[in-house]
Amino acid sequence: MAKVPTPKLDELEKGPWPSFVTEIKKRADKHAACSDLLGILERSYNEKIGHWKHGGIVGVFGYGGGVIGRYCDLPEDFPGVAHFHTMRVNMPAAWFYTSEAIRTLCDIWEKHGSGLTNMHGSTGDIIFLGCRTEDLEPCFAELAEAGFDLGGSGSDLRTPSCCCGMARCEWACYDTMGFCYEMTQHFQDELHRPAFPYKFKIKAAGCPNDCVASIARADLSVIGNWRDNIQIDAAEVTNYAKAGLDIAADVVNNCPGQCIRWDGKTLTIKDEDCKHCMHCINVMPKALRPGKERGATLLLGSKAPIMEGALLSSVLVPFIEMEEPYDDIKELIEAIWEVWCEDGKNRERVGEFIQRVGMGNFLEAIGLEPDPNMVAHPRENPYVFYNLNEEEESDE
Amino acid sequence: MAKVPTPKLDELEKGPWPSFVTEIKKRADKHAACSDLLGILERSYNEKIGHWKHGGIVGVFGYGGGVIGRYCDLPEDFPGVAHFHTMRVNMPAAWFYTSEAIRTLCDIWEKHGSGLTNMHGSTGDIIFLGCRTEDLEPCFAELAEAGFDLGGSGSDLRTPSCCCGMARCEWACYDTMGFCYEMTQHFQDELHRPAFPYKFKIKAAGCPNDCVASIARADLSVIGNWRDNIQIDAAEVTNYAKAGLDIAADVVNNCPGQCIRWDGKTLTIKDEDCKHCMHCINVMPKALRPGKERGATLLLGSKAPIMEGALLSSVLVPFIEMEEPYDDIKELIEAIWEVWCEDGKNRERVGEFIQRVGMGNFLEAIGLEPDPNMVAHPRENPYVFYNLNEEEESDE
Amino acid sequence: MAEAPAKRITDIGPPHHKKFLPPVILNNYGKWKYHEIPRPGVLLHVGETGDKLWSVRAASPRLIAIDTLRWYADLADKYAGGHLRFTSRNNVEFLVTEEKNVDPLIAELTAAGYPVGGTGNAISNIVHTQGWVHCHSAATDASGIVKCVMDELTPYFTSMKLPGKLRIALACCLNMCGAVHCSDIAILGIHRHAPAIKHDQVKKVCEIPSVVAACPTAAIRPATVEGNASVEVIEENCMYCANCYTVCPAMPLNDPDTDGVSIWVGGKVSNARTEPRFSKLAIPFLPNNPPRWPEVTEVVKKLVELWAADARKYERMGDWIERIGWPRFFKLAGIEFQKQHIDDFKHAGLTFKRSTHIRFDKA
Amino acid sequence: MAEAPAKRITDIGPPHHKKFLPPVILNNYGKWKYHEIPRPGVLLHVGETGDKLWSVRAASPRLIAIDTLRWYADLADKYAGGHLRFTSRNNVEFLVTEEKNVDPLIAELTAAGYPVGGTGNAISNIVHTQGWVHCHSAATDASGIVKCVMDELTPYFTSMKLPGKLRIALACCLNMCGAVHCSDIAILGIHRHAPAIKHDQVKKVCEIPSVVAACPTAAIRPATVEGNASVEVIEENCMYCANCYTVCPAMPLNDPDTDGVSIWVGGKVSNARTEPRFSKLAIPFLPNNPPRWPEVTEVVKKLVELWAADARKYERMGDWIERIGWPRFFKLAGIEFQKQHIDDFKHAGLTFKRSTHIRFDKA
Ligand code: SRM
Ligand code: SRM
Ligand code: SRM
Ligand code: SRM
Ligand code: SF4
Ligand code: SF4
Ligand code: SF4
Ligand code: SF4
Ligand code: SF4
Ligand code: SF4
Ligand code: SF4
Ligand code: SF4
Repeated sequence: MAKVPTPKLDELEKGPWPSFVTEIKKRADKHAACSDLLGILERSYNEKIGHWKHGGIVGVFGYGGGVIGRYCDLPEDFPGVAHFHTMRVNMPAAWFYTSEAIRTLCDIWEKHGSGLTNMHGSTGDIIFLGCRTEDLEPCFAELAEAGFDLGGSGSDLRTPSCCCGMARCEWACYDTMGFCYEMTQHFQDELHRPAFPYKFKIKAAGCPNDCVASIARADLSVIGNWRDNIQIDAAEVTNYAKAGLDIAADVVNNCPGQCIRWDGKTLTIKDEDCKHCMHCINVMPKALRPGKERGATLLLGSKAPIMEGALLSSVLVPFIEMEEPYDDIKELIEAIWEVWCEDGKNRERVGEFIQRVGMGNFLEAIGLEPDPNMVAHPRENPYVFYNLNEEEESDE
Repeated sequence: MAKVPTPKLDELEKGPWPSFVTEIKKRADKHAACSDLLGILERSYNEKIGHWKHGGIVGVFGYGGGVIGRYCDLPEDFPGVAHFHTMRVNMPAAWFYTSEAIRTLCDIWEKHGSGLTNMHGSTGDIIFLGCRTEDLEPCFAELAEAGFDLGGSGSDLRTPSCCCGMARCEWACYDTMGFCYEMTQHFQDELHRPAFPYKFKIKAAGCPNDCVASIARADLSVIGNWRDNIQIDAAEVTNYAKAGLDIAADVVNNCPGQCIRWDGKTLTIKDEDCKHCMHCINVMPKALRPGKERGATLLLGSKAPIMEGALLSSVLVPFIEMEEPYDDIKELIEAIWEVWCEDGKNRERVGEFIQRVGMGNFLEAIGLEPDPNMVAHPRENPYVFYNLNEEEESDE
Repeated sequence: MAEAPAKRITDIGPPHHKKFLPPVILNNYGKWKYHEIPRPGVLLHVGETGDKLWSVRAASPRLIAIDTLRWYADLADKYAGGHLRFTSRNNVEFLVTEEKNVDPLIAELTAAGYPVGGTGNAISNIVHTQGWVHCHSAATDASGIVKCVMDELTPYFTSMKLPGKLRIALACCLNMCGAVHCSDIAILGIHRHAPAIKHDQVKKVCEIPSVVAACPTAAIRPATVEGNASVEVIEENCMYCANCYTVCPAMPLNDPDTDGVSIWVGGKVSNARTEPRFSKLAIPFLPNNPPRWPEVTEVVKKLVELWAADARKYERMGDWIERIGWPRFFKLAGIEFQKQHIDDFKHAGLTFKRSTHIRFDKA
Repeated sequence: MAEAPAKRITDIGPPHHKKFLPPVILNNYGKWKYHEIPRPGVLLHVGETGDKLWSVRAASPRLIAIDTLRWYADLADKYAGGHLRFTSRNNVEFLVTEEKNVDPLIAELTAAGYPVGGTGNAISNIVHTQGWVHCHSAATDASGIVKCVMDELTPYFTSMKLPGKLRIALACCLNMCGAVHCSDIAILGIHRHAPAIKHDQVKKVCEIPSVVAACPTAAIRPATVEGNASVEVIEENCMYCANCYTVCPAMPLNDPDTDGVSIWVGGKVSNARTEPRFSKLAIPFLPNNPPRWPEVTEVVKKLVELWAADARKYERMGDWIERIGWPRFFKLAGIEFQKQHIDDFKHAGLTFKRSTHIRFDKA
């Protein structure tokens, strides 16, 4: 229990949804951090303000990322949370575990910290919530012994994440988990030792449903796609229709490519007009499947609002085949990093960087040709740059 | 004829479209300005460059606008166009003339200038093309005698213009010509004596077809609209269907409000979903007409690209009844001018000004309430201003 | 300026339009019932009373001599009770109340080289500007290109066989006099070199702070050059808009070798079906090739015919492109997609493709 | 930082996932054929071979004690061959290969207070952040509001009766950890006062040029205050984003009276049917009213039910609003449209209504 009464927090144990307060209470008798967390949180609930101090540079030896330092501003009243750092532990791809792995993590975290976790953080890491400075290094050592490593924080590559893809989904157009793992391993140095202008996130989704929200929150969004024709199982189409699916209303009318026809008997798709939105496949998973020539669309630059306003990732490579060990993608990523590290400003995400230097210039710098699929539409303003002097020179 | 051979320009007398070269040639023997215009233009055609100098402040007494000064850079070679100013003569609303009025204008312009015109300039004025400085004032005096006045130029109210509206169109939702005339007369001082941060244009279209392109090129776009139901003549609908109009394909499927139904016999419109796009009415002018509660939508701020990029006008007042003498609109215009003149930067159009100070602040300043019809959608970025200090103060 | 004459009439505004309206209009003002287009170039408006008005629309080069204007007046007297008007796209219209006058009027106009048309689903006159005829700022001529392009497109003016209206406009520099930025096809004069600065004159003829403030991309800064208080232009930040030249004559951009035109497509103004929208860049540069600008006429004609062949009924150029998608438009038009097509001004990010809604070329 | 131990293992990355995958997945990896949702919270995936996998999804508060994690492990052993996973929205999933285990597992989860659901056309878990539990930057709590809102919405988690998926997310400050900005409904903590500057500390703990550069609206400039090298904030240019605070601890914005939450609607991430899009501001401010935030829960529930009642099948919140139009949305939701709703940041002009496509309230 908390050392102080927590009438406000107790209110949050009511209701059908599982309660984080209950979770903290489960540990309140076992770890001072947990009882003091209840105390300080109750105080926040009374005062309507947080009680955590700004940042604090702590970490494990040789790494620049993976730990978020946190101290409370009432250490006398709540010494248990005087230090309350978090460790970001790199999760296994798509968050698959065995009970054994879970227990291993629990044992380590019981020994070295509060025993509270986030499963998982918004970037995808296992969050060990509440660690004292002196426990960081031993905890890290035991994690490493057990085969776990830290994730990213600060201006580094952040922990890549992915949807369950081929492991548990019939629509995965490439091996999201294999790709995620390979990137994470290949860029270990970039992940642990911040050397970028700002953070860089990679998220991998197996198809345009984008179940890891990669297009909204990854500097590099890798979204599975196919470039041939949707596979149709005519018999299953009939079954859906018989089972009562209103194919005209539910499928045809919702197709953004306006390319599906259904005459009551046969469903045909004009695939060159298909926008690969997934809707028809989503509605009839037994009858329709992505094509066989599969790969991914690479998109670049999404991020949260600060400072130039939020961005969605935009198309960089309309289609790429996804073959281990993904050397072409690694090279592309490295080319992007090189240009961005060279010319990016401090705390400038790659999406903002591109807007500042211009997509055309950026493409030139990373060695990609402009493609009309990169734009929703060509420019509307007539402010077009030329480099006639240079062009003439290079003509010589 | 031109004093020099014009082989290049002569090429432009070929072909089915009427030729401006032919027009100039019609006068080449009659006025030195015209033969020298041919000469200097031929030179431009050879050299691929214009031969006019930058600006020049000339005008008529007491006016700051209405004349564009123009001198050529080859006065020795082409003395006829050494001075080649234009006078912007305010056209009658919607460009209606009698043959007599046309002849009057021709006579005056023959006497005082080159005899070349633009019927009309892009803002709508009658353009007298090619006047010497010393002819400006006498020409102006004769025009005034004949009942004509100059239009705008510089940082003033520009000559308001309008579609033919009620004079020749069944869809006019208000009297565009009457409105245009009234504004022009009421704001004579603002039209002739530049006192704004930059130009201000008013264009009046009778319905959302916007036949004067007001939404693209008027600081204030006044576009006719109705707020009740489209008038349907069921018999005429049947006639269109009988005559072969494919109402489902041509009308229903193109309705952006998705609010028309056609069962093969009866056409019904769910008017609360109608977006007032005009399409159905355009296709079936005998059967459908705008409603009876007519007025206009006021939109603000369109302009050409320089400098912040082109703008389209955006909704300021979703619907207003249009009643002579339009006092409410005059007041609104004056309120806009007041705020803009107070805080606008030099050469800042009102549309750019609004973007700089914020639409919300602008509305407060001119005394209009925010309305969801003013936006395509609410803001996406979380950069929201509050003025709690002020609010608290004003609460006291 | 001349000295003020003793008794001056000023601030009278234009004549009241009612003085110029024909009786049929005065009687049916606000009471028209419907219209028809009995033949290309002729609008028949019918009033509630049954009154009829035939408006006959003829092409105009816009730049017209008073000789032609007087001839118009004569035609108006002969066929239209002395009544005529001009349209918002600079065509002339004769307001005829007697049906029998329609055909002879058309015959006379046509014979004189003024085609009749521009109504309904047609290409109307090209809205345009001054060019080398009058403006100091022009990166290309206006009337000349218009003549050449319309020579090619006259058949689409005199008929009504297109899927919808198609509006072409031309502006000779980025000031874009006219609604060029919202046209189905826009022809726009452009420079491609930074201003040549006459350093000895800047201080004399320009206000340096205004010049600096005039640059949309902040490419200009004050500088002392060869002892003169002047400005310098950071060339890689200059996109040749010529706004500096507008406020400062000592910074001209005109250049015979690098000036030319760009082609923009897919804009519209009307609210019919889809909302008004800006034109987008199709071709970044075509050379100034007077007197007939063959590259420009060819491409405009090609674009018109591409659209005419593939668009659905009522589908404006931009609606058609939206439907087929920009990648396919570029492919069909045979236009290479280049760096210049990708926006890099203020709102650039919003024009990027922010989804996987991609159409792949199927093998 | 601690001293380095003698033999350190570093840079090993996460364990390879194949070590954790159950045999049924290893055997069907990339060879799943289709799926069904036999009941809310249960996904049945069927492989080409006919193999079957039932994934049972249960709600999670995300902040979980190891006690609960160990219980999950026990459940996994008991029903799922020791295999479990977490989803991208922080639910837990048990990977069951024997159909008979499904119902008992669900019964045990439910009995323990962990509802099973979140599949298909449902409301899944709320993606959220740290709030007062851990972050210095929070303008509101995270877990607390999430608990209160989901208490109201649990019936939509455990059933599949909504028109489409509805994704809610919460972020406790404008940094927006999580994809809040593209959610059907987003709950966002906001400040409403400019930073309180501790002038005696700025110089010591912050880099003044970085602080100045950090402000999106250029509201900060260097200044000497009370003899200290510090900064000043032009208050009318400050919109309380707290980016200055992120780079400078001496500029806190937290304030018990004026902090609170804003509500955003209509964003989405998937490419299904329509393109991904940002959420838009629905309610500029609701007070922090712990422990149960009644104003927030009420409004979120109302918005969900408004949408549920009126949207067409598959229509996400934003698609629905697009169809009915924002004015009608505001009217139906009973939300007053205010100054704050109108964008006034960089791209503001593009969000204005640039057409006459207006729907009027008919009498
Ligand atoms: C823990 C976590 C929230 C959570 O509860 O899940 C988190 C917590 C913090 N984030 Fe975040 N971010 C977390 C995922 C995100 C995401 C989502 C994502 O990665 O998918 C985003 C939005 C996507 C993006 O990157 O744009 C995100 C956007 C930010 C930003 C804004 C970045 C920007 O460019 O606008 C900041 C500000 C900064 O970096 O200074 C930030 C900063 C922070 C800091 C470090 C606070 C700060 O100002 O220094 C927070 C530490 C909180 C604490 O005390 O623990 N966090 N942050 C997430 C990381 C857990 C993990 O590793 O799994
Ligand atoms: C004559 C005319 C073009 C034509 O051939 O029809 C014209 C000609 C000039 N315009 Fe224009 N504009 C003309 C209609 C327009 C329009 C269209 C309209 O009014 O509907 C526009 C676009 C709409 C708008 O206002 O944004 C237009 C946008 C400009 C601009 C850009 C303004 C801006 O805010 O971006 C400039 C630059 C300036 O004002 O310094 C400009 C400047 C000029 C100047 C005065 C050149 C200059 O830099 O000083 C041109 C004088 C040319 C000459 O030598 O005769 N003109 N100008 C049009 C006026 C005739 C008339 O009075 O009827
Ligand atoms: C005469 C004129 C108004 C004037 O006061 O001068 C006019 C007159 C009519 N317009 Fe227009 N429009 C005129 C310029 C415009 C413009 C402005 C422009 O082109 O710069 C537009 C906006 C163009 C745009 O969107 O870019 C315009 C968009 C329309 C539309 C919508 C067309 C569409 O589908 O987008 C209609 C409806 C229709 O034609 O079905 C229309 C319909 C009409 C009707 C049928 C109205 C009526 O009932 O009398 C008139 C005959 C149209 C015809 O020519 O087929 N008028 N009309 C203008 C003739 C210009 C010319 O010489 O060609
Ligand atoms: C398990 C999970 C992936 C993972 O690796 O963790 C997943 C799994 C599936 N998703 Fe998803 N999606 C998951 C997060 C997402 C997200 C991301 C998010 O919510 O942050 C999205 C994007 C949401 C958005 O647009 O804002 C997402 C958008 C979809 C869609 C598109 C829905 C739409 O109509 O917009 C589908 C298709 C469908 O459901 O018809 C889909 C379909 C599916 C299918 C049916 C795929 C399959 O064949 O197995 C899976 C079961 C869906 C279900 O729950 O009904 N999944 N799915 C995630 C479960 C999260 C949860 O606990 O609720
Ligand atoms: S993103 Fe596609 S492949 Fe990945 S889980 Fe979602 S639906 Fe399956
Ligand atoms: S994937 Fe989308 S665009 Fe393609 S056919 Fe299916 S519904 Fe249409
Ligand atoms: S804008 Fe409307 S009212 Fe005016 S002429 Fe065009 S169609 Fe007629
Ligand atoms: S005016 Fe337009 S939106 Fe209204 S019913 Fe007609 S076609 Fe539909
Ligand atoms: S577009 Fe430019 S060059 Fe042409 S008339 Fe207008 S200002 Fe002059
Ligand atoms: S031409 Fe335009 S971009 Fe170049 S310096 Fe002048 S104002 Fe700046
Ligand atoms: S959203 Fe803000 S307050 Fe919440 S965890 Fe992220 S940085 Fe901290
Ligand atoms: S809170 Fe944001 S807007 Fe205000 S001063 Fe700080 S950085 Fe600038």
